[in-house]
Amino acid sequence: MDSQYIDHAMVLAGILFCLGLVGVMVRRNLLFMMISIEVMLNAAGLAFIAAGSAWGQPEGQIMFLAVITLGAAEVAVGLGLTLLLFRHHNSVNVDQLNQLRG
Amino acid sequence: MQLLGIIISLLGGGVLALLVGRQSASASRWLSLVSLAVASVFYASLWFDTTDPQATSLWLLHMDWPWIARFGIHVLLATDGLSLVLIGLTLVLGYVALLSAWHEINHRCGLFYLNFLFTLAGVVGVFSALDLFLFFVFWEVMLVPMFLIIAIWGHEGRRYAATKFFIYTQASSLLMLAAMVGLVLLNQQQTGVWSFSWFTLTQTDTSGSLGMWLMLGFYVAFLVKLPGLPVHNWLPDAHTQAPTPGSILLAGILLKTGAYGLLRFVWPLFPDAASTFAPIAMGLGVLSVLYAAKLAFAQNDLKRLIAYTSISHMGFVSLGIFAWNHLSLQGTVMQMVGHGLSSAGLFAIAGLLQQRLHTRDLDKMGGLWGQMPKLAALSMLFAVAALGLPGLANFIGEFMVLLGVFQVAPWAASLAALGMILAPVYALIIMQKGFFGASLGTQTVGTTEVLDLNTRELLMLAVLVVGLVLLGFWPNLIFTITAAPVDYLMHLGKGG
Amino acid sequence: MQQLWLIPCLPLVGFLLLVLGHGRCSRSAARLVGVGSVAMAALVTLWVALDFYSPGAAQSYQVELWPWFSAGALEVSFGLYLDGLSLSMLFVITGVGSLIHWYASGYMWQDPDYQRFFAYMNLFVAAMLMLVLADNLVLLFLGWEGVGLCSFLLIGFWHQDPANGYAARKAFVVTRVGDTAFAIGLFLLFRELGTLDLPTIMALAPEQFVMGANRPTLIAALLLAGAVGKSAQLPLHTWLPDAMAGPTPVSALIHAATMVTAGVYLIARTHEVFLQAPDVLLVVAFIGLFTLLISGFTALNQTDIKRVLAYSTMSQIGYMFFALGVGAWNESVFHLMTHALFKALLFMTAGSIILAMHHEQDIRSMGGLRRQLPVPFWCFVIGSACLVALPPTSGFFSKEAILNASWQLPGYGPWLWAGGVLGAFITAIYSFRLLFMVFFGPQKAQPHEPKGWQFHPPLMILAALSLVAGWFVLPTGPVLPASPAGHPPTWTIVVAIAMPLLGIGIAYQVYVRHQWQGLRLAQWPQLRQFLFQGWGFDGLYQRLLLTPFTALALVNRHDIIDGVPKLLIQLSRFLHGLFSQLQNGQLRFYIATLASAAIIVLALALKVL
Amino acid sequence: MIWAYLYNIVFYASCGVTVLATILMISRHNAVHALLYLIISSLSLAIIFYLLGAAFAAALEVIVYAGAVMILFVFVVMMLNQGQRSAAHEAAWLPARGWILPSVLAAILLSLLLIGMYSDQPLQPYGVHGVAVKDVGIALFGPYVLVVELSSFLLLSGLIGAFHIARKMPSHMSSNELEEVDHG
Repeated sequence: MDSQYIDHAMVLAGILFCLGLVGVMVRRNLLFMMISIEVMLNAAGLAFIAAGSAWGQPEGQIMFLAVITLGAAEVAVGLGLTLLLFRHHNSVNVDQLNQLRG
Repeated sequence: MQLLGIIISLLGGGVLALLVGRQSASASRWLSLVSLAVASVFYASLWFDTTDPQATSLWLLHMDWPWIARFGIHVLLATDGLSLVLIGLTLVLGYVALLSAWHEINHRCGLFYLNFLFTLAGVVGVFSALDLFLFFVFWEVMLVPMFLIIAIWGHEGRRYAATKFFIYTQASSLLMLAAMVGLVLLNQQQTGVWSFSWFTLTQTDTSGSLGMWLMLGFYVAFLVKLPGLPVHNWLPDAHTQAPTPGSILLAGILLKTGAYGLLRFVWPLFPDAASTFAPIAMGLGVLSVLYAAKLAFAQNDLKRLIAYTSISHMGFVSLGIFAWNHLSLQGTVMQMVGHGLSSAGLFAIAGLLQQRLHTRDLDKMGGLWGQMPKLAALSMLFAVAALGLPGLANFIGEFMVLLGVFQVAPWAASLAALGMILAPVYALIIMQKGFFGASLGTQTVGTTEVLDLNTRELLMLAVLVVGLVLLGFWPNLIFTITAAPVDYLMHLGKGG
Repeated sequence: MQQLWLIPCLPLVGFLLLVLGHGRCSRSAARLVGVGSVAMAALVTLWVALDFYSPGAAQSYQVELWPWFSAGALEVSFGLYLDGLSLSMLFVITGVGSLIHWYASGYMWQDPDYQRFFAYMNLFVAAMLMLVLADNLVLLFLGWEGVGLCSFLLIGFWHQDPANGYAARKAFVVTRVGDTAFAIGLFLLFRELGTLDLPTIMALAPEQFVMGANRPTLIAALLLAGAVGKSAQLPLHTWLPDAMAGPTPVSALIHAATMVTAGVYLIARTHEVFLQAPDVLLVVAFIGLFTLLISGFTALNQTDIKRVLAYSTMSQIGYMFFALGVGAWNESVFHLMTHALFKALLFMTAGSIILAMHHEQDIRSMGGLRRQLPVPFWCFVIGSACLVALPPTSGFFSKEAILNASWQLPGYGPWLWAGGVLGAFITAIYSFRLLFMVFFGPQKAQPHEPKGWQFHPPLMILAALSLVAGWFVLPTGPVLPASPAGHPPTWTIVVAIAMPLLGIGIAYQVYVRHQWQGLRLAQWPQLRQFLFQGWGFDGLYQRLLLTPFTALALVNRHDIIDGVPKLLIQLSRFLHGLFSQLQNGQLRFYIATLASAAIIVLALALKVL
Repeated sequence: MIWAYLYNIVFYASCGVTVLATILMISRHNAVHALLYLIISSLSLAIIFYLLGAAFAAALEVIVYAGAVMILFVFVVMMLNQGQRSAAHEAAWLPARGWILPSVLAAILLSLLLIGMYSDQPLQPYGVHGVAVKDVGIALFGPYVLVVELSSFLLLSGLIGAFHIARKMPSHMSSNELEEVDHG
C-alpha cells in the first residue's frame, strides 16, 4: 500500500476532529457535547493508528489503546455528571452551570 | 555574649508576655518591663566592655557561629561605638514607649507586648548584625511586628496605613536583597570565596556601573526607611494611625535603622558609586528638608504634622551622610539621637493629648496652657527642641551637619539652612494652635476636668528631657564613643 | 576674675528654681528669687569690675568651663571671655536689668502667672549674659537663640489673646531669618579660618583676609544680616513695633536695653572681620541711616505710647549702626550704654502712666498729667532730654561724637552727617510731641497714682544715672579701634546742637500752642496712613512672602507625591474589572477561546501567521 | 490487482460514511438519532483501522466503542428520557446563526491541519507498514507494560468516580441538601 492512504487517513482524522469541535461548540446539550468529544477522541485514535501503520511500529496501536481507555473513563464520569446536572437543574442545558463567574 | 543576651531576653520576654497576657494584662506589662530591664543589664556590661580604654580593636565581636557554611553566612554579631549608641537609644525609647503604652493599650495586651519586644529585638539585631544575610533577617523581624502594631491597635484608618507601610518597606527591602546577593556574587567572582560578612565585602572592588546599581539597591531600601523625599509618604499615614507606643517606636528607632544602613552599608561597601551619587543624594536631602517643612506647616492633624517634621529632620541626616566628612558624620549621629528623643517626646505629647481630648485635630484644641501647665511647658520644650534651639541635642546635630556639609557643598548647606527658618514656623504652630490662644472652653475637652500630667507620664517625659538637655550641653558623651568608629567608616568610605 | 562664671549662672539658677518651684512657692518668694538673682549678678559684675580695673590686671580674661563638643578640626568649648567691651555690656545688662526687674516685681504684682514671668525674665538675662560672655561664636549663637526664644515667650506672655501669640511668632521667625544668615556666616568663617574661637578669629582675621576680597565681604555681610535681624534694622525690622504686645517691663528690658543691642555687640565684637570689608561697613552706615530716618518719620504720627517708643528705639539703634558704619566704634558702644539707660527710663515711665490710666495706651486720650503724676513727668522729661541729646545729658556726648566722626568719613561724610542731623531733628520733634500730648494740654482722664516703693525708686535711680552717664568712661578703649581723630569745622557742632532745639520749638508750637497746624500731617491722609504703617513694609512682606507661602502650603496640603500610590491602586482596580469579564461562566465561551488559542498557536508553529 | 482496486473503493467509501455520519450526528435534534449515527461512524472507522493494517485496533474499536461506550450513552439517554419531549428544546437551542462561528473556526483549523500535512515540513513520513497483533502484544507487555497499568488505573478511577457521582439519591431530598449529603 502506498502512502496516499495514510495521508487520506490523516485528512479524515483532521476532518473528524474539526467536526467534533464544531459539535462541542455548537450544542448546548451536555450529552451532545459528550458525543462530540467522543468523535474527537476517535479522530485522535485514527491519527495514531495511521501513523503507527505508516512507520510499522506497534506504538500507534498502543496509543490507540490508551485513547480508548481514556475515552471510556471519561464517558463514565461525564455521564455521571450529566445525571447530576439533570437532577440538579432538571435540564441538560450546560449554560445553567455558570455559578463560577469571575 | 551580652549582645545575644539582649536579643534573647527581648524575644523571650515577648513570648512570655504573650503567654501571661491571657491571664492578666498587667502581668504582661510588668513582665515586658522586666525583660527590658534584663536587656539593659546586658547592655550596661556591653557598655563597659566597649568603652574600657585598653579595648584592643574597634569592634567588640560577640559571636561568629557559622550558620549556612556553604554560602559563608555566619551569625556575626559585633558592636562598635556607633551601634552601641543606637542600641542605647533603642532601649531608652523602649522604656518610654512601654510607659506610654501602660494605659493606652488595653485589649489583647499579651500580643501587643510580643510585637513590641520583637520589634525592639529586631532593631537591636539590625544595629549589631555584621553579616548581610543576618542583617536582612533582622530587617524583616523588625518590620512584621511593627506592621501588626499599626494594623491591630491603630486608629481609624489603620488598615490602609499598615498595608502601605508594609508594601513600601517590603518592596524596597526586596531591592536590598537583590543588591546583597549581587554583591556577594561579585565578591565570589573576584575572590572565589563565598562570604556574606561585612568585613570581607568591604574589600571587594565595586567601582563601575554594576557597583552603582548595587549601591542604588541598598540606597533605595534605606531611603524608604529614612524616609527620604520621593518615597516618604508612608510615614505620615503610618504615624497618624499608629498607637502612641507604635509612633514612638516608629519615629524614635525605626527611622534610625535607615540612617544607620546608609552609614554602615552604602558608603563603606560602595565607595566610588556613593561618591559619584553623593550630589544627587544631597540634593534629595535638601529637598526633603524644605518640602517636608512646608508640608508640616499645612497640616492640622497633630501627629501628621510631627511626622512631617521627622521627615524634615531626617533630610538633614541624609544630607550629612552624603557629605561624608568627620564633622557631618558626627553631626548625623547626634541628629539621629536628638531627633529620636525629641520626636518621641512630641509623639508622647500627641498621645497624651489624644487620650485627654479624644482628637488629634489642632483646630479643635486651644488655650490648654491654663488647664495643663506642666504638659504645655513640656510640649513647649519639645517643640523648641524640634526647631533646633541651641542647648538641646537637635541643635548640635543640625549645626555640625550643616558645618560639615558646608565644607563640601556650600550651596546645599545654605539651602538646608533655610530649613532652620521653616522649623520655627511649624514648631510654633503646634504651640499656638494647641496651647496658646483663647481657651475654647469645655466643648473641645470631652471630660469637664482635664487632668494634668500624672507621675507616670511626667517620668516618661522627664527621661527624654534629661536626655535632650544632657546631650545639648555635654554632647562629647556620645562623640568620644563614636569618634573612632566614624573615622573607621570614613576611612573605608574614602575607598581606603 | 575667677568668679566670672557666677554671673550667667545666677540667673540660670533663678530660672531653674522658679520653674521647678512652680505653683509651690508664694509670690513674694518668686519675687525674691527673680529680682535677687539678677541683683546678685550685678554685684558680682561690680566685684569682677573691681578686679578688672585694679592696676596691672590683664586687659582680657578667658576661662574654659568644659569642652562642649569636638569633632575633627572643630573644637568648641563652654568658655567665658571678658574684656572691656563685654564688661561694659555686663554693666548695662545686669545694672539696667536689675532695676527693670525691681520695677517689674511691682508692675506685674496682680498678674496670675507672676512666677512664670520671672522665670522667663531670668532665663532671658542668663541667655543675654551667655551671649555677651561667650568666648566662641557657637556659644554666642546659643545665647543669641536663647534670647530670641525668651523674647518669643515674653511677647506672647499673655497668651490668651491670639494677637499676642501672632506677634510673638512674628518676632521669632523674623529674627530667625537673621539668625540663619548669621549661622551661614559662621560656617563660611569656619571654612576660611578653621576656628570659631573669638580671640583667635580677631587675631587671624587681619592676616588671613585680603582687605576688600569677596570672602571677608561675604562673611561680614552675613554677620551683618544676623545683627540686622536681631536689632530690628531696616530689612528685618517689622517685628519690633508688634513686640510691644508684651508687658511693658519686657519692652523695657528686651526691646530697649539689651536684646536689640545684641546686633551692635556682635558687630563690635567681630570688628576685625568688618574692618577687612570696608564696603560692608558703608552698608552698615547706610542701613543705620535709613532705619534712623524711616522709623523717625513713622514715630511722628504713632498714637500708641509704646509704639512711639518702639520706633524711637529702632531709630536710636539705627544711630548705633550708623556710628559703627562710620568707624566711631567706641562712641557707638557708649551710645548703646546711654541709650539703654534713658530708653529703659522712658519705657518704665510709660508703663507707670499706662498703669495709672487703667491700661490706656492711646496718647490722644491722655493729657495734662503733669500735676497728677509728678515723678513720671519729671522722669519722662529727663528721658526725653537725653533722647534728644540736649547738651548736659549723656545722649549729647555720644551723639555729638558720632556726628563728628561721620563728618570725617571720606567720600560720603557730609551726606551722612546731614542725614544724622536730620535724624536728630526728627527725634526731637516726635519725642517732645509725645511729652506735650501726654503731660500738657487739657486733662482728658483721671489717673490714679500707683503708690508703692517698687515704682518710683528705680525710675529716680535711672533718671539720675542717665543724667550723669555722660561722664562715664567705658573700658572699651583698648578693645575697639580708635575713632577717627580731627575736628570737623565748628559750624557743624553749632548746627548739631541747634537742630534738636529747633525741633523742640516746633513741637511746642504745634502741640501746645496749636499754631502752625499746617505742619501737621492731617492734611495728607494717604501720606499719614503710609507713614503710620511703617512705610508699608509690613504690607509688602505680607504680600511678598506670607500669603504666597500659606497659599502654596494649602494648595499642596495632601502632598502630590502621595498621589502616586493612589494612582497604582486605581490602575490595579481597573485591570481587575477588565479581566473579570473573561470569566463569565459560559462553558461554551471557554471552549471557543480554547479553540481559537489552539489555532493561533498552531498558526505560529507553522509560521503561517 | 483486484484487491488493490477493491481496497481503494472500500477505504474511500468508509471515509465518506464516517464523515457523513459525523456531520449528521452533530446536526440531529433527537439524541437517540445522534447516538445511532455515532455508532455508524465508529463502525466505519473500525473498517478504516482494519484497512490500515491495525486489525486488533479495529476489533477494539468495535467492541469497546461501538459496544460498551455507546450502550452507556443509550442508557443515560433513556434515563434522562431525552426522546421527543426535548427535541423541541434542541430546535430552540440550535439557531442557524449558531453554526457560523464554530464552522468558520473548524474550517480554519482544518485548513491549517492540511497545510501542516502538505507543507514541505521535514517531519512528513511516507510509506505504510502494517503492524501485526503479535508485535503489538509483545510491545504491550514489553517496554510498555506501564501503559497497561496506567490504563487499568484510569479505568478503575473512572469506575469509582462514576459510581460515586451517579449514586442513587434518596428521592425525598431536594437539590439544595445535596451538599450536606456529600459532606455527611
